[in-house]
Amino acid sequence: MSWDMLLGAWVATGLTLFILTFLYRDNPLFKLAEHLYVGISVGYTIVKSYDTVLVRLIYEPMVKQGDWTLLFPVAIGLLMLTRYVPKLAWLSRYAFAFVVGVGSGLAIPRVVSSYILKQMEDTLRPLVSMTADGLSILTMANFNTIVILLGVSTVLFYFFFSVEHSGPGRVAARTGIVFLMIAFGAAFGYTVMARMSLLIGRLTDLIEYSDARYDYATLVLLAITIAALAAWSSRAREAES
Amino acid sequence: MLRPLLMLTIVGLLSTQAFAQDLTPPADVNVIDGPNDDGGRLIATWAPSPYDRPDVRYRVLLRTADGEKTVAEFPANTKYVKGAKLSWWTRPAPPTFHYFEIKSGKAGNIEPGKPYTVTIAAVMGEQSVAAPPMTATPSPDWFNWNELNNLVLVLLFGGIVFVSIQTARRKEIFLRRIAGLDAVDEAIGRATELGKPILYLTGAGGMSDPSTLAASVILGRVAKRVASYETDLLVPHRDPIVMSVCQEITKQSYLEAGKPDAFKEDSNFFITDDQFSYTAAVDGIMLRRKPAANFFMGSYYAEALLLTETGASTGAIQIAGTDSDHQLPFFVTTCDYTLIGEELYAASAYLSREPVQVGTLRGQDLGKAFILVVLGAGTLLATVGVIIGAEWPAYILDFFKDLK
Amino acid sequence: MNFLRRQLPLFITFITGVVFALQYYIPHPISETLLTEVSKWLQIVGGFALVLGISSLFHIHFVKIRRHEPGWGYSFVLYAGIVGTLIAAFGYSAAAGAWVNGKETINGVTTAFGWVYSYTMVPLQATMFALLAFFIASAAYRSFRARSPEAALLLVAAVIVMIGRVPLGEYLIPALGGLTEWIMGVLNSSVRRAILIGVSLGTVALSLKIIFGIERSYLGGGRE
Amino acid sequence: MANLAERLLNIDRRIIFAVIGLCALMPLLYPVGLPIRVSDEVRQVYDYIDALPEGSVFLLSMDFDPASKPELYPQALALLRHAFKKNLRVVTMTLWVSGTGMAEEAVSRMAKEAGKENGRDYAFLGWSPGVSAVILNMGQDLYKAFPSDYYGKPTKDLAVLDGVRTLRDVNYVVSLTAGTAGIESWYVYGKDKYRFELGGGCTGVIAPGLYPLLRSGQINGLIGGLRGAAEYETLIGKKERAVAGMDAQSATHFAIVVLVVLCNVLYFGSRLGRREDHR
Repeated sequence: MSWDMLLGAWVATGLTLFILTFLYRDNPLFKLAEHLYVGISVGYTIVKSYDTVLVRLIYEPMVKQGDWTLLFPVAIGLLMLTRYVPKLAWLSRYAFAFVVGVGSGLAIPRVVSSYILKQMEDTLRPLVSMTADGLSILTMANFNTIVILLGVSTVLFYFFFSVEHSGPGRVAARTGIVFLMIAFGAAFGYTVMARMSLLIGRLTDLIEYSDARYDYATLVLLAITIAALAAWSSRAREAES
Repeated sequence: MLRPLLMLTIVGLLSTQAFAQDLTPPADVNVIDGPNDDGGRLIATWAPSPYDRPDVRYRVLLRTADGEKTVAEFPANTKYVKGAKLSWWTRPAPPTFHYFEIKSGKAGNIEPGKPYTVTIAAVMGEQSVAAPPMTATPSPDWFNWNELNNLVLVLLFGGIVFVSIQTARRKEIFLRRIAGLDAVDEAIGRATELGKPILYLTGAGGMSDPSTLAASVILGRVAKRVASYETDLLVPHRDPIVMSVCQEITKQSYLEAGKPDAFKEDSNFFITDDQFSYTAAVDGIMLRRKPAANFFMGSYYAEALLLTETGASTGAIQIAGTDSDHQLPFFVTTCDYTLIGEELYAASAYLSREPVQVGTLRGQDLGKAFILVVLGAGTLLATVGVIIGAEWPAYILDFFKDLK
Repeated sequence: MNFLRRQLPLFITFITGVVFALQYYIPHPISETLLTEVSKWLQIVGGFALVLGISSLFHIHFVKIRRHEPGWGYSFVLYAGIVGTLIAAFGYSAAAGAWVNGKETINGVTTAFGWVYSYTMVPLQATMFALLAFFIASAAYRSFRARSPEAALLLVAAVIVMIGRVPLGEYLIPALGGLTEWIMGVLNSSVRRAILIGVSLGTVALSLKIIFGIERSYLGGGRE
Repeated sequence: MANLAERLLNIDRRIIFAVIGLCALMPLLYPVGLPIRVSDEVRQVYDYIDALPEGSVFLLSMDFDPASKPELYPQALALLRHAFKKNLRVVTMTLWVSGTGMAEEAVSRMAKEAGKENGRDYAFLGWSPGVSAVILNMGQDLYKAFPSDYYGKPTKDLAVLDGVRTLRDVNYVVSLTAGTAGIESWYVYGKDKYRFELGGGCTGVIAPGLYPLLRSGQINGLIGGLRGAAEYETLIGKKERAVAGMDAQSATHFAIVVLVVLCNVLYFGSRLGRREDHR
C-alpha cells in the first residue's frame, strides 16, 4: 500500500463519517465537510473548464489550426461577463439573446419529433391484432395498448385547465389521478432503491477501509468522530443552560 | 438405402433447374438521387418478383472510377418500400417494391454532383442475372419532406398559442378553479387561529425558471392574505435575485391589503445558495419557530424530502406545488396538498390573470385537446384498418408518425 | 440607445431562433455546416456561462467573510477547498515527472489533483446523497400515511415496486417481479408519456414566445 | 391507545436511522447471495453488445457525477468489461464535468484488466461543456467536438477512431445517466438525427421517466440502478460490487416496507382510538 493511497483512505473515511454526523444533528463537523465539498467541487469545475474550454476548444484550434472564427464565440462569452459591470450590463443581453435564440430554435422541431410525434406514434396502435387464425382481441399486447391509451388520455385530460372537471370530465380526471398516483408510487419505489444503493456504496467503502491494510481507518476515525461529537454536544448543552 | 437418396438429389436438381428458369432480371429498376438528403445517397427501387424467397438474393453493384463493386447482398424477400421508414407522400415507388439506399461506404464514396451507375442483380447459387444498369447523380436538397408533418404541427400549434394570447388580451378566458388554492386559504386561516407564523419556500430555481416565477406569483397571493390577518410570514431564500423580487412582491401585497405598516423588510431573507446548508437552516427554522403552515412552491431536488419530513414532524399543514416530477412522490406522500406539475403554472395564471400566461395555458389546452382527438380517432382508424384489412387509414396515420 | 438595448437583442433572438428551427428541415450541406459551427460556438459560450455561476458563489462567501456573518469561518473552509484544488491541479507532479495541468492521471500515475478528486470529492458528494437513504426511512415511518384513497394507491404501488425490484422479494413472491415490470412498462409509461407530451407542448410554446419576443424575462429586468 | 400510537409515531427519528444503518450493514458483512433475475430491459442492452461484430465502434458516455457513483460506476465497469471482451473499439466520454475523473478511472482500469491499449483499442475523450451542443457537434464532426482526447493527443491520430468521423459511424451508444443531461439529450440531439442505436443505464431516481422512451423504441434497453448493474454483472458472469449489494438492498427495502406498514397501522390505530373517545 503506497502512502498516498493510505492517506486517501483515511481522508475519505473521515469525511464520510463527518457527513454522516448530520444524522445526529447539524454540527460543526458536518458543516466543515460540507463547505469543503462545495469548495472542492467548485475548484474542480474551474480546472476542468480551463482545461477543456480554454485549452482544448479555444487555444489549440485557434493557435495550432488557425481557426480564427472562434473569436466570435469568445466575444459572445465575454459579453456574457459584462453582467458584472453595471454600466455595461446591457451588453450581456446580446450574449443571452444569441444563446437563448439558438437554443429555442434548436429545441422546437426536436422536441416535437422526439416527445410529441414519437410518443403519439407509439400510442396510436390498433386495439386488435390479425394473426394466422384470424382476429384476436384478448392478447396481453392489445390489453396493454388499451391501458396505455387510457392512461395517456386521462392524465392529459387531468391537466386541462380551461374546462371544468364535471360530469364525464370528472370521471376522466379521477381516472387520471389514479394513474398518476400509481406512477408516483412506482417512482417512489425506484427512488428508495436509488438512495439505498448510495448508502450501500458508502458502507462498502467504509467496510473496505476498516481493514488491517488501511490500519483500521474506519474504526479509529469512528471512535474519534463520536468522541468529538459528544464533546461538542455537551459543550453546546452547557452553553444553552 | 441408396435409392431414396438418389431420388432426392434428382428431385433437388430438377427443382433448382425449374427455379433457375424463373430467375429473370429484376424488373422496373429505377435509380434516383436520394430525396430529402444532403446529397450523399442514391435510392434504388425495383418491382417484386415471383422469386422473392430467402434462397434467392439481390446484389447491388456500384460503379465508380475504381471499377464496379458490390455494395450489398440480401435475401430477395427483404427490403421493401413498405418496411422503409417513409410516409406515403415521400415514397419513391409503390409499397410492394424493393427499396435500397446506397450511401458512402467500403464500395466507394457517394458525393453530390457526380454520376454513378448502379446495377441490381438477382443471384441464386452460382447463377446471377442483372437488370440493365441505371445512372443517377445525387444532389443535395433544400427541404426534408419527411419532416413536413413536424413543421405543420409546429406552425399549427404556434398559431393556436398566439391566437389564444391575443384572445386573452381582449376578453376573459375561463380557467377552472384549482382545488389547491382553497387549501392555501385554509392553511393561512389555521395559522392565524394558532397565532403561529407561515413558512413559504420558492424552491431552488433562479428567476428565469418558470416554476420560480409561478412560486413568486403565488407568494403574492399568500402575502396578501397574511397581511389582512396580520400573521407572521417567513420566506427564506437560496438566490439573492429571487429574494429581491419576492421582497417587492410581498411589499406590494401588503400595500394592496391596506396594511403597509405591517410589512417587514426581513420577512424575505437570504440563507445560502448551497443545497444542504440551506436545507439544514430551514429545518432549524421549522423546529424552532414551529410554523403552522409550510408552503413548498417552485422546483426542488433531493432536499425536498429533508424539508417536508421535518415539516411533517412539527405537525404543520403542508402545501406543495412543483414541476420537479422526480420529487413529486415525496411531496404527495408527506404534504397535505400538492399542486402537480402544470397545476403550479395554472394556479399562477389563475391568480395573476396576466393575458400572456392565461393565453398560453389556453393554447396548451387546445394543443392537448388536438392530441387527445388524434389519439382517439387514430386508434379507431388503426383498429378498423386491421379489421377490414384496408390500407387507407395509413394515409391519415402517417401524418402522426415521426419519420426521417 | 433604446434600439441597441432592447430591440436589437430581441431581433437577434428572433433571427437565430427562426434560422435554427428551420435548419432542422433543411438537409442541404450548407445548413449542416451552419449547425456544426454554431454547436461548436455554443460549447465555448457554455464554458463562459460556468464563470457566471462560480463567480456569484465567490461573491456570496466574500460578503459573508467581510461582514463576519454567523458561520463565516466556514466560508474560509470553502475558499481553502477551492485554492487547494487549484494548487493540486496546476502544480508539478514528481511521480509522473510533468506538470499536472488539470489531469487526474498522467501516464497511469495518479496526480495530486486525481487524489483530491478520488479521496475527497467522490466520498463527500456520494455521502451527501447517501444521507437521504436515512431520511426516506424516517419519512416512511412518520409521514407516509394512506390519508386518502389516492395516497393509499401510491403506497400500494410503491410497496409492490420496492419488493418486486429486489431479489428477496422475487424469491418470496415470484409474481411480483413480473408485476413490477408491468407497472413500470405500462402504467408508469402511460403517465410519463402524458406528462412528456404536456411538458413538451409547454416547451414549444415557451420557445416560440421567446423567439417572437413575447417572453423576455431571460434578458433580465434591471434598469437601463 | 390513541396516545400510545401517536407517541410511537413520534419517536426520535435517530432510532429509525439506526435501524436502516444496521439493515444495510449486516448483509454486507454477512452476505446471503440471493439469486438475481435478469429483466428484459437489461438483457436487450447485453444482447445488442453481444451481437456486435468484432471491431464495431461502441461509445460509452458516462454522464454522472460522484453522487451517483454507487449506482452507475458498477454499470460502467460491467459494460466496459463486456465491450473489451467482445474486442469492440471502445470510445468513452462524459457530459458531466465532475464525472471526468471517475470515467477516466473506470476506462483505464478495465482496459488494463483486459490488456487493451489506449489510442488503439480504446479512447477517452474527456468532458466538454454544452451538453446538446457537444452531441450535435459530434454528430457533425467528431474531430471538431473533441480536437484532442483527455490525454491531449489529437483525436485525428487515434487508431481507434479511424473511420469514425461522426456519430453516424458509431454502431452503439450507451449513456449512463444521472439527470437530464444524458439519455434524453443523446436521443433528441443525437440518435434522432444521426441514426445510431442507443441504449441507456440510469439511476433509480430517473428510471421511471425513461420508460416511455424504452417502450417506443427510442432507446433499445435500460439498465436501472444498482439492481440493473447486478443483472448485467450476472449476465457477463463476473459478479462484483453490484451483486454483493443486492442482499443489503433487499434488507433495506423490506425494512422500509415494514416501516410504511407500521406507520399506517399506527395512524389508523390512532384515528380509531380518537373516534372511540368521541363516543
